[in-house]
Amino acid sequence: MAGANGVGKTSLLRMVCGLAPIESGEIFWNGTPIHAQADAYRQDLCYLGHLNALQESMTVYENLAFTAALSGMAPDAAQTKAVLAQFGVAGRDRQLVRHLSQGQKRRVALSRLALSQARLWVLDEPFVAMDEAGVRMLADLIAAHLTQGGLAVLTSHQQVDIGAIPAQLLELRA
Amino acid sequence: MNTRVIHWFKFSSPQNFYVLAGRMQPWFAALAIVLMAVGLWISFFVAPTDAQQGEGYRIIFVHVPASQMSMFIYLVMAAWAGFGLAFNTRLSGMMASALAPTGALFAFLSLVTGSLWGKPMWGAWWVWDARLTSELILLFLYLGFLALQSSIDDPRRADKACAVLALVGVVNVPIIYFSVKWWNTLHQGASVSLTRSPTMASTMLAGMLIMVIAFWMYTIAVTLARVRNIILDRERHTEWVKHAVE
Amino acid sequence: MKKLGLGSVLLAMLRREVSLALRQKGEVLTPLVFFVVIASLFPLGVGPESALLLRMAPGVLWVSALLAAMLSLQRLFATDYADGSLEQMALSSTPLGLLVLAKALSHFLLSGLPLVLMAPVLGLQFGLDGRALGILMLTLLLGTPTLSLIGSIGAALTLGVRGAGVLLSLLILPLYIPVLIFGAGAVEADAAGLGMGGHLSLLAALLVLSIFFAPLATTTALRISLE
Amino acid sequence: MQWNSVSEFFAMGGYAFYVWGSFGATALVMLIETLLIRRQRQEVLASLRNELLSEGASS
Repeated sequence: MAGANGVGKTSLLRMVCGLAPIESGEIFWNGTPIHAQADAYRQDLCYLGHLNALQESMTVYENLAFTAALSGMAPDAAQTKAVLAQFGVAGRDRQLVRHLSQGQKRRVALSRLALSQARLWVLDEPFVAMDEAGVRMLADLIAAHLTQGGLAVLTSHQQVDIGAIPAQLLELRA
Repeated sequence: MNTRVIHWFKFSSPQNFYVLAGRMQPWFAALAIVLMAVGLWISFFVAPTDAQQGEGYRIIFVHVPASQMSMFIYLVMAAWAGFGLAFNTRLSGMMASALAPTGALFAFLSLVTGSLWGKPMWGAWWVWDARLTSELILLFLYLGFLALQSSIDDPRRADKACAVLALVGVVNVPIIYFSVKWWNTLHQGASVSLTRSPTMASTMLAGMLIMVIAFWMYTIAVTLARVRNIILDRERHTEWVKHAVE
Repeated sequence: MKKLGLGSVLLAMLRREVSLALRQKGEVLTPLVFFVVIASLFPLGVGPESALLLRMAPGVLWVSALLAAMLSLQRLFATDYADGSLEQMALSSTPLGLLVLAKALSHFLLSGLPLVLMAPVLGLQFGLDGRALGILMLTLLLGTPTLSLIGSIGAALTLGVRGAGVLLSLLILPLYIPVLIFGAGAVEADAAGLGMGGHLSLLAALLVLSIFFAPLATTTALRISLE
Repeated sequence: MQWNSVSEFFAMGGYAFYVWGSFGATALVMLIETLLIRRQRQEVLASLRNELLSEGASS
């Protein structure tokens, strides 16, 4: 999903999540409107917005374990370590989030995707503040998610190649 | 039957309601003035002097309607708010916020007239009587509503947040009233009440009733006028408002 | 990956809240100190006459506890709102109402319970006897969870709003009145030999009511704030 | 009618201040509210006209 700043990309994503009210129209998931099956829909959903949802005075592991717990999951320490290494923040799991740089925080936030079992990913500007290797890795992760039958809705300012998987570009204009 | 349903929903759009309110408002205003004139005539020239309270009892002709309105308006406001939350209609929030200032004013008037009555009857401007105290708390609830309304910039969000507050308030009002009554009887026992005159002449009752209806008409007229302002302000970017102004 | 039951999810929420608060010790201590200071101001204001203080004690201690419990309310959702955690909670598969309940419980544990434990010390300053102190603690124990629950509605309504602190107190304090009346009333009624059973059961009824209704109102308010 | 003279009517059996105070306060509040709503309406209309004028100038 692309479009100029302020055209309503974030608002649309928030509507897809069911956070923002919809003026007119309806959003369906598995053939049912999302507001009619809110709890089931949320089980399938993983949303990462502009905000990282990380508490500064908790460690990286505590943060990840907490958000996983919210969707009823309990990742063990080894698994978290491996995912963090994959995202280029290896060995930081016992550090307080406060001591990480902006880029590292973003990576920690995105590493939730690898820990989540949701089928629908809704990502707001996931490639921002990532270096080239990070973009590559994230694109591969999304590609893998799609080949496993998952679905990803994301906004981006840049064209990112996610391989041979068919993608739809929706361009919003004012 | 079906056409009637459509008819009503037509008026729930702000644009149509603006026109409808404009047409109805003068009638309610006129009714309010006429009824108030009749009510005042009865209160001063027809209703006899009270045996116990002398001429001082005449305060009930404004006190009772004001207190009743302050309570009813809160209920009506909460009903609009609940309707707005349930069906997500824009007009409901506007109606609730148009009612709130009038409700607060009536609560205030009820306190002022209550203490003007209390000074000669109880010998004090303020007594922690169950009714007066509940009325004071009701005023606090109104002020909270108005404060929340004015501190949220996005009107749609303000309407919804205020709707939640109004509903929480309406659940609490009976609890508060009951607890204040309990507290009052525990601490001082019942005192002479402004409204519980044992020998209320029928003309007194009639006068009070007419004043109550007059206050209703006043409230409706004022609310319709205010909601028209709110509609114009909120819908300022729509075509029909631009036409209406020209 | 292990699956968690609803109970463990709520426990995780509770543990997070408590450990976060304990890492910022001021959050627990400030309301407590505030409670002590407010309660100590009253004798300075009305004079040290012991009969008067004894009569005022339940009311003064209850009002002080009420104000102290309100101090930390504003932060109940504010940091989670600012960093996006609240969005994650609202979008998680755990019902938001239960998460709110866990939040309110943590607020009680961190600001209500310390007040309950501190109250007898202050009660002694006002000359309350052992029995009255016990009843005071009991009413606070029954009443402060209700304060946290009702308070959570106000905290959710004032999220990200101008002047949230003062506004919160304006919205919430009138709703606190029944708790105050029955809480302080129980101690007075017992001192007057009237029996306090009625007060205590009404306090418990308020608690049950707010357990059912407050999370409903709070989740609605939170979703409105997140729009 | 129970009033023998105008002055007796205004004296209200000694309760003049309280009775007239109550009715006066009510009348005053109603008058002020009406005036405030009228002013609010004029302000909204004025700001709408301003907006229209500036739009007309820019387009």
